[in-house]
Amino acid sequence: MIAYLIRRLLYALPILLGVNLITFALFFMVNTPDDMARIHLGAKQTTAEMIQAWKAARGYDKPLFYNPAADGVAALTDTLFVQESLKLFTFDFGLSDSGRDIVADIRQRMGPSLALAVPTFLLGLWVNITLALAVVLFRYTAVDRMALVAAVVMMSISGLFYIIGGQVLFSKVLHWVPISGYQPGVEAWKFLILPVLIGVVSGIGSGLRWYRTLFLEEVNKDYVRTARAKGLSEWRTLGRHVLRNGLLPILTGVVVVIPTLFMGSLVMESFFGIPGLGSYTIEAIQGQDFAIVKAMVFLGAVLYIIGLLLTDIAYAWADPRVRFQ
Amino acid sequence: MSLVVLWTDALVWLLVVMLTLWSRVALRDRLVRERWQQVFASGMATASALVLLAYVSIALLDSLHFRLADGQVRSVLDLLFSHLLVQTERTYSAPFATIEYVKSVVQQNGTLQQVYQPLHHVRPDQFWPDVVWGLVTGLSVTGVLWLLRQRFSRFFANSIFARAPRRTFWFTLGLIVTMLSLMWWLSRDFHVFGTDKVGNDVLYQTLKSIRTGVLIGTLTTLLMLPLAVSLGVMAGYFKGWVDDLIQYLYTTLNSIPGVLLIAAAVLVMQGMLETNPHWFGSVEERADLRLLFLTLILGLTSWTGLARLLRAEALKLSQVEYVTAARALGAGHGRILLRHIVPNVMHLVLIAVVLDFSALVLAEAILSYVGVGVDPTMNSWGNMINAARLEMAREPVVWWSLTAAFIFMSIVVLAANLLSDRIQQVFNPRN
Amino acid sequence: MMRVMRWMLIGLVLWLSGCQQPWNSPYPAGLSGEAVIFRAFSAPPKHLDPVVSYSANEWGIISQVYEPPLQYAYLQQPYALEPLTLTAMPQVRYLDAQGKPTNPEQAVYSEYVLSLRQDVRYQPHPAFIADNRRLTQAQIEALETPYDLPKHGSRLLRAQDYAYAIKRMGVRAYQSPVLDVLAQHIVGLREYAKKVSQDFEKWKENHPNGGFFDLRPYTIEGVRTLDEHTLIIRIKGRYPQFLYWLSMNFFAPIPWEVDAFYSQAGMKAKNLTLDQWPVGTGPFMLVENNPNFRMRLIRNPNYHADTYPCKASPGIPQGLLADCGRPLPQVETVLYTLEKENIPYWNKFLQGYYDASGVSSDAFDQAVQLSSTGDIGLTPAMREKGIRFLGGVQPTIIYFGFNMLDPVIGGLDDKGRKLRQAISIAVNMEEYISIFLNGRGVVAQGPLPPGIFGYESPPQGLNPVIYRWENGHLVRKPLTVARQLLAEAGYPGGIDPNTGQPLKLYFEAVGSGPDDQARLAWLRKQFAQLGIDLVIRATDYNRFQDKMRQGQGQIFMWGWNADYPDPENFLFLLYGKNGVVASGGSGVNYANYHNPAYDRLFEQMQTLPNGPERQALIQRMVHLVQQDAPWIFGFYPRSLALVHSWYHNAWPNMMANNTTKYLRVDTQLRVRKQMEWNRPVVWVLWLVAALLLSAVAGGVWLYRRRQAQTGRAAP
Amino acid sequence: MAEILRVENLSVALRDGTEIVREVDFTLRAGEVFALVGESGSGKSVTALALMRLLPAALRITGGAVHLQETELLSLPEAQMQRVRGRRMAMIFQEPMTALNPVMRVGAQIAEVLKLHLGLKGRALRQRVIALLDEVGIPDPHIRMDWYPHQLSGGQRQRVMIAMALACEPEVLIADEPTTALDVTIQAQILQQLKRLQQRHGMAILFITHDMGVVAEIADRVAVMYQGQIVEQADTRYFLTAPKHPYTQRLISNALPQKALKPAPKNQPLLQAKNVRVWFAQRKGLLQRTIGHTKAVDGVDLTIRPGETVALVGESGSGKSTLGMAILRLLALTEGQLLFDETVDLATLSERQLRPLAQGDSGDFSGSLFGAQPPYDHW
Repeated sequence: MIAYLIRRLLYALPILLGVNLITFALFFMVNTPDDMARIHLGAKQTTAEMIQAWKAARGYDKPLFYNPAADGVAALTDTLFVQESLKLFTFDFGLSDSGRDIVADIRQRMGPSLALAVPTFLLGLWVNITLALAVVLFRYTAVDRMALVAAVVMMSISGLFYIIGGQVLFSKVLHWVPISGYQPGVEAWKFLILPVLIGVVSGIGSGLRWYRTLFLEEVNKDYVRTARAKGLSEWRTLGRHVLRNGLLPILTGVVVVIPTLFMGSLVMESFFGIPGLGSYTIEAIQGQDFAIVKAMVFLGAVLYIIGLLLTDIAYAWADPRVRFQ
Repeated sequence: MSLVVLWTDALVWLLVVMLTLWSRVALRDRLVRERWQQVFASGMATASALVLLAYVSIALLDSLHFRLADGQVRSVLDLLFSHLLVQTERTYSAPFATIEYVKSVVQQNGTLQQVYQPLHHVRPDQFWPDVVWGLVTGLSVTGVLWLLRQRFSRFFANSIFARAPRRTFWFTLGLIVTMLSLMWWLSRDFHVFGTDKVGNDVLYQTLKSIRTGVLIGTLTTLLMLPLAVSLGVMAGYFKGWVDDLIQYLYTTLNSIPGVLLIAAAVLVMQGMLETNPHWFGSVEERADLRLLFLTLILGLTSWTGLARLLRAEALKLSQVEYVTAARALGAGHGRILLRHIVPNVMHLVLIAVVLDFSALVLAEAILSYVGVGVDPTMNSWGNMINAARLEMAREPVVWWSLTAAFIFMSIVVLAANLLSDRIQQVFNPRN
Repeated sequence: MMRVMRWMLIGLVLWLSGCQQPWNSPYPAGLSGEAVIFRAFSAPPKHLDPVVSYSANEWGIISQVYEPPLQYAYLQQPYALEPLTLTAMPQVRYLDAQGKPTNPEQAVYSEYVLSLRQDVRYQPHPAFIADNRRLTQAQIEALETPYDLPKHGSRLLRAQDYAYAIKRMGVRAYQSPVLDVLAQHIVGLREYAKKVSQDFEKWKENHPNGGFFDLRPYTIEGVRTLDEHTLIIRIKGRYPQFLYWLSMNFFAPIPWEVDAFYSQAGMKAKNLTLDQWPVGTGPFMLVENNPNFRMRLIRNPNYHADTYPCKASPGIPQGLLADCGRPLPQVETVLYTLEKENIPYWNKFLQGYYDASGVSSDAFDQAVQLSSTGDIGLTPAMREKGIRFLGGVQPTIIYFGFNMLDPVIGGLDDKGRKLRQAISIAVNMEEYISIFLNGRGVVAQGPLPPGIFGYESPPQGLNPVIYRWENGHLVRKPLTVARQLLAEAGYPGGIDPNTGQPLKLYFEAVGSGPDDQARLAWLRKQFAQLGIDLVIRATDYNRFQDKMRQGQGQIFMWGWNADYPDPENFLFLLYGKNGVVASGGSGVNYANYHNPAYDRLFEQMQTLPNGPERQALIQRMVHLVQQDAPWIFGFYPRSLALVHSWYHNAWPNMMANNTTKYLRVDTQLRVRKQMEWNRPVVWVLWLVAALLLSAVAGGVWLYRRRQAQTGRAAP
Repeated sequence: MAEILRVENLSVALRDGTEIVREVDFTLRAGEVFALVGESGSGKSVTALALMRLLPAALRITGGAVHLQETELLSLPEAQMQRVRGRRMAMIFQEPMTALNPVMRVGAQIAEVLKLHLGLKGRALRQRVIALLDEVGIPDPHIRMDWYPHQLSGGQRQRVMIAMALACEPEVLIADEPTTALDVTIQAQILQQLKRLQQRHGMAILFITHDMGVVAEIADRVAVMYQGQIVEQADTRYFLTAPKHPYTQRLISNALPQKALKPAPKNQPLLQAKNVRVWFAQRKGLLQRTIGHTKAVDGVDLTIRPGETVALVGESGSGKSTLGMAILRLLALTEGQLLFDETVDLATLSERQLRPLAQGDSGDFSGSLFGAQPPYDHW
């Protein structure tokens, strides 16, 4: 088991290297370091010396992949890519292009991100599973058909509609919650309630449909009939037997997401002004702060890989038939 | 007047030709044909397919461009709705309104006054005549088709609609045709969905957005499919180092947060377009190229999901008896892949295609919000929603752009979803 | 279970009845009742270090903390400077090459003598305690803000602190954006910068972990301190605009202790830097800085004697003088909240959670209405809320530039000029202002905006190429004139004789916001009136700047915001030596306009004091560019801010940044209004709850019914 | 003997009205085994499910009555019917592989019935589960009760099912082809077990099967179902010796072996497998070192002549399939020779060289040889 995990983790290294390669290639194709310098120094009165100083301060004055000025191996290692990539692997994200420490920023922003993402995730999971079980309980009846149609209709609506509509209705018209913003600590619930609600509601359509299919598949299996033959009521059959087995395939899709919750939600955070990592990333893209973008991409990749690993572990834990070979 | 072929035009027509050929070949197989007939035995599926067909037809009409004498590039759809291009107002007006939405200062009798200015291109007295004409045209076209159905009876008997519920078929067809004709007639004398900030007709924008949506949905899939199918199936079938390599590739791509990857790629693309201005001669061509690249990027980043699915399926199939049997009987890898594996995963591909279509239409809106969507000069639902965000904050609210985009977008996504549901139901080997 | 329910119910009732503040208040309870100003910032300020900071949103904050020697008088028009930390305006001495006093005409150097007030103290800060400059790693690790340290000190402002700030500017690695500009003026700054930058690089190699790089031993030839209260700055030649520089934050004092404090190893990784935590002598101090979320200024207890002005220029409402003589600042706290999107910002303003707001063009007709005389007034809905508006023309010009180096559109010959003139007539800026700005702009007649010396309003200043004066109104020349000019330029009907096709011109567009599409469509329509096909080349800001620097663009839209209210700051945008291509990318003359006659006049005008002589020169220059039309002189934007009834003393002084200290809020009124405007609609909540409950009940009923079913098929 | 279960005119139909079971009548007496016989599709299982009211959604009961002692089951509300199932009437299903919940420990699955109907808890519950497992012949029941179904063999799983069904000492046990899916040796054990348990608990068993051998061994009385109807009911003795209905006669005569054994042909061997070994490496640790081998096929000799069918018999997991795959070169041989036509050694040919041979290969290829087990899909 331990050996298996270590092997998986080692396998992550080439993936992360590949991720870095793609990020660097893409971003330096977009912007030369000169461009970045100009953005960050502002438009007025920017001189060549200032640009040079800016690049030197961030190590952007080295060539990207191949340094013809250095000899031997150094030609490949004394490059922007190798130097910056290696730093990432030690989780030393350095300073953002505007000079703030990225790790400190991430630490500051992960709180709000998690405060939004975790309740949305858990509540969404709970709501979707409950609804799906309820629908399966009334399967092949009018309730089921109506729920299915409703789910498809809800799926067909762009998430942006939910957000815009929710803000107008609950904040502007009904005055229930603040339109946007955030407060650290306990007061945060006031700001989170609407985005969480919208996050959950916009996810119901696809969630309900997907879980319903999974549960329906389980409901027709032999062991469910056994459970019924034992005298279990329909509700308990679903709750005790179908749910556990139906959750197995759900695990694959769900566990992999858990670590990436950390990254926050790009759109939600921006719309609701929640100072999390999602809006951090968007700001970095829009402001073309490469240092942040590469850090976030790297972090995202690491979390994704952890998610895959967790999925394996969760599977082994939840399904006694699966053991690591 | 000369034909202008934009890149995406060429591709989308190529897609149509390929689909037609493929369906003719595929439907020759009785089993396949029966499967499809079974799909459309459901009224819901038939209606959905007709709706999708209507969208695709509008997109195709909008993908046939001409250069007019005055040098403007226009599509057939533009020509059909040419009146909407001319009938622009000054600023916002509500659907079917006769006056502008906001007051403006005008000089009247020597003094400046604040009034609701009348719209230029609205004739309120024409409402009922337009409705009548719309109904008459729509119903008569449907009627003529219905009368001609005997002529097409052979076509019907063999087509995939052979077992479609006739009443649903004709009702949906009639409804679509009538709605379109009503829209056309009314749009001559009214702004059916109002006008936007600079007085352009919203109905026209919405209709033009159909092409963008459909193209993103279909072309992306077209570009993604070969990659997803070949890599996914190969990984699952060959296993070993081929599998390792392909898995490495898609795990790496997958582990980059999607929006970041797309955003970066779009920015690269913009840079490329900037440094190569000779690739395009006009605004339309530029926007078109950008759309093409966007679909390319979406295709390159979205193949991983399907590939993963296909890999798992191919892995299962390669263990299945008849594949083993084929191998035991000495069939080569290529032959097994083409004859035994690929046909047996096609239902997955199909479902993925239809579902992806709706997902991509939705994704376009989000991408436009992040600022990496289609060209801002291009009509698209994403751009409309994006603009509508500001309009929703107004008091009184300017709701029609959002509503128009919402209606048109939801209908197509809904149709695609319902159809994919049905396909899944019929093609799923478990049922 | 029941008990939990009961407690929840009791809690809910308490919460509903408690009602210290509305449900949708984004602030902690009770805060609205304190002397707090609520503001928003749309993007995190990147730099709060005055040596780098150069953008409006950053200055909005640090100007409340730092005090440069001079400030703009709050209620004076036109813009005028007054001493801030000085006892009087700086004295100027003119010197010859040997440093002897001479008359202004023969001056080789000029010297500015600054005498400091002796009652100016720094805000309390740990840096002034020597122990705090020798912290252990563990101590630093435990810090979230510098104010977490228990002991805070302060000291008097010294002339050396100003000198220290100028020395910091010289260190290349600190990236001061104005170093190269000021090095042209301050004697010895360039040489000093070279030396100190080299030393710094060397020092950095030996101190990879950071540390204090002490600038005190260095000297700049042109910057001297006579004693603790007198600073002398020597500049090359005559440069009257230098006084304006002394009001900018680049000249804010930096105590060396603070530099030493923040330079301690480990501070940077905690984001504890001068760039994040400013330390100044101003009315406020920054005690909370989370640029990702919120910033908080509180009153500086050591702030020197400063009172509300008792004089206002004519034309400024005398009601603003009600607080005359009161000590400043008048509020305890300024709370800045990050608000990235326009929509929530505007809505929160309407709900009373922000004290002031701009007016986006989309909110415009909701807020503002043009009165019968064409003046701007508020809509009844706004007036009912007691909202007032403040507005004024900004010292800014937005223009459409033509690249004069372009073979088609450029050139000083007749062909290019007439083409440009034709386009200038066709592009209807009045329409642009009315559609996209809701009238919040004034059509520009030349490069100088109102409020700047040398500006002349029509009919005197009218641009004769484009406008006529009829019956006391500006009238744009008809399109026929434009078409005539176009034909004369060699493109009859807009057809390019070389291709036989419509003339194709290129517009370099930036950005892809929701509004841009409409804007670009409008622009194409304007060109189409002449039969010209305008091709939009949209790109990002980088690529755009790149193109501009290489002189590759054809037509572009850009703007210029005054650094200081002097005509030189605008006219140099068309000075030949400032050509962006000619200067290798550092100039700001993006049109690459180069007219020797204009350049000669500019050089003469530059050093003259404001007066009739200068006025005449400027008139000639403006006339020249009106004829050459290197720009479509777009418009001068009009700023428009809305403020609530409880917000007092706000006045749009476009140059002054440190105006927060003058403001006052009526907190009781604010609390009352917030309550009144934000009553939650509660019955809908009950309705939703009832619906949910009935859905659950329906489910239970259905299940019960099924549990009661028998095995026989229903008949 | 007392009547425990009386089924009167029971009919089951599809939603569209097609009748699957038509007016079935029979009674079950205390302490007897009543066999319901018929080929697949005759409606036996549907009848059983109808008694339990566990019909799939597509089917419904259209008429008749089911009396369990004095209770009429069909008119009970569902809630009360749940108290009958597992408590008074229990059921065992055909497929022991799928009839147990794969993610629940077997002990817990048994305990569930006890908790539900008898309200047992804690130690008493555990003891009862162990006793039940012990009673059905599971060794080390205190350990096995914490096992998952997949860790048990097919026979053991069926025993668990039986234990579950017996847990509340029901009056009626319905066994729906409980032994069909099992190996012959285990079949017999299970049958004996059932018989013994029935005698001990004195319950009535409704035994559903298509296997005449099983009927002979276990049933007291037999009813034959054909196309949804009971065509004959009799005591087992009379039934086997003097069937009356033509269908029954056919059924009984088919059950006996008909064909004589074929003599072996004496040709040249077509395929000779000599000392075939197929070993799979067991890998372990970070570096995936091989630490041992699973010897799936270890030194097998086999000769097949033209026109000959060689049957390879053995328990599952004995290596039959592996050998077959190895001969077809679908698996690599660890050691050994495969002589085709006495000349070509298949073991040394490349895949391309193999192909022409494969085209003409007369090798036996039986579908059931290959149990597909997709490996667990990781990334």
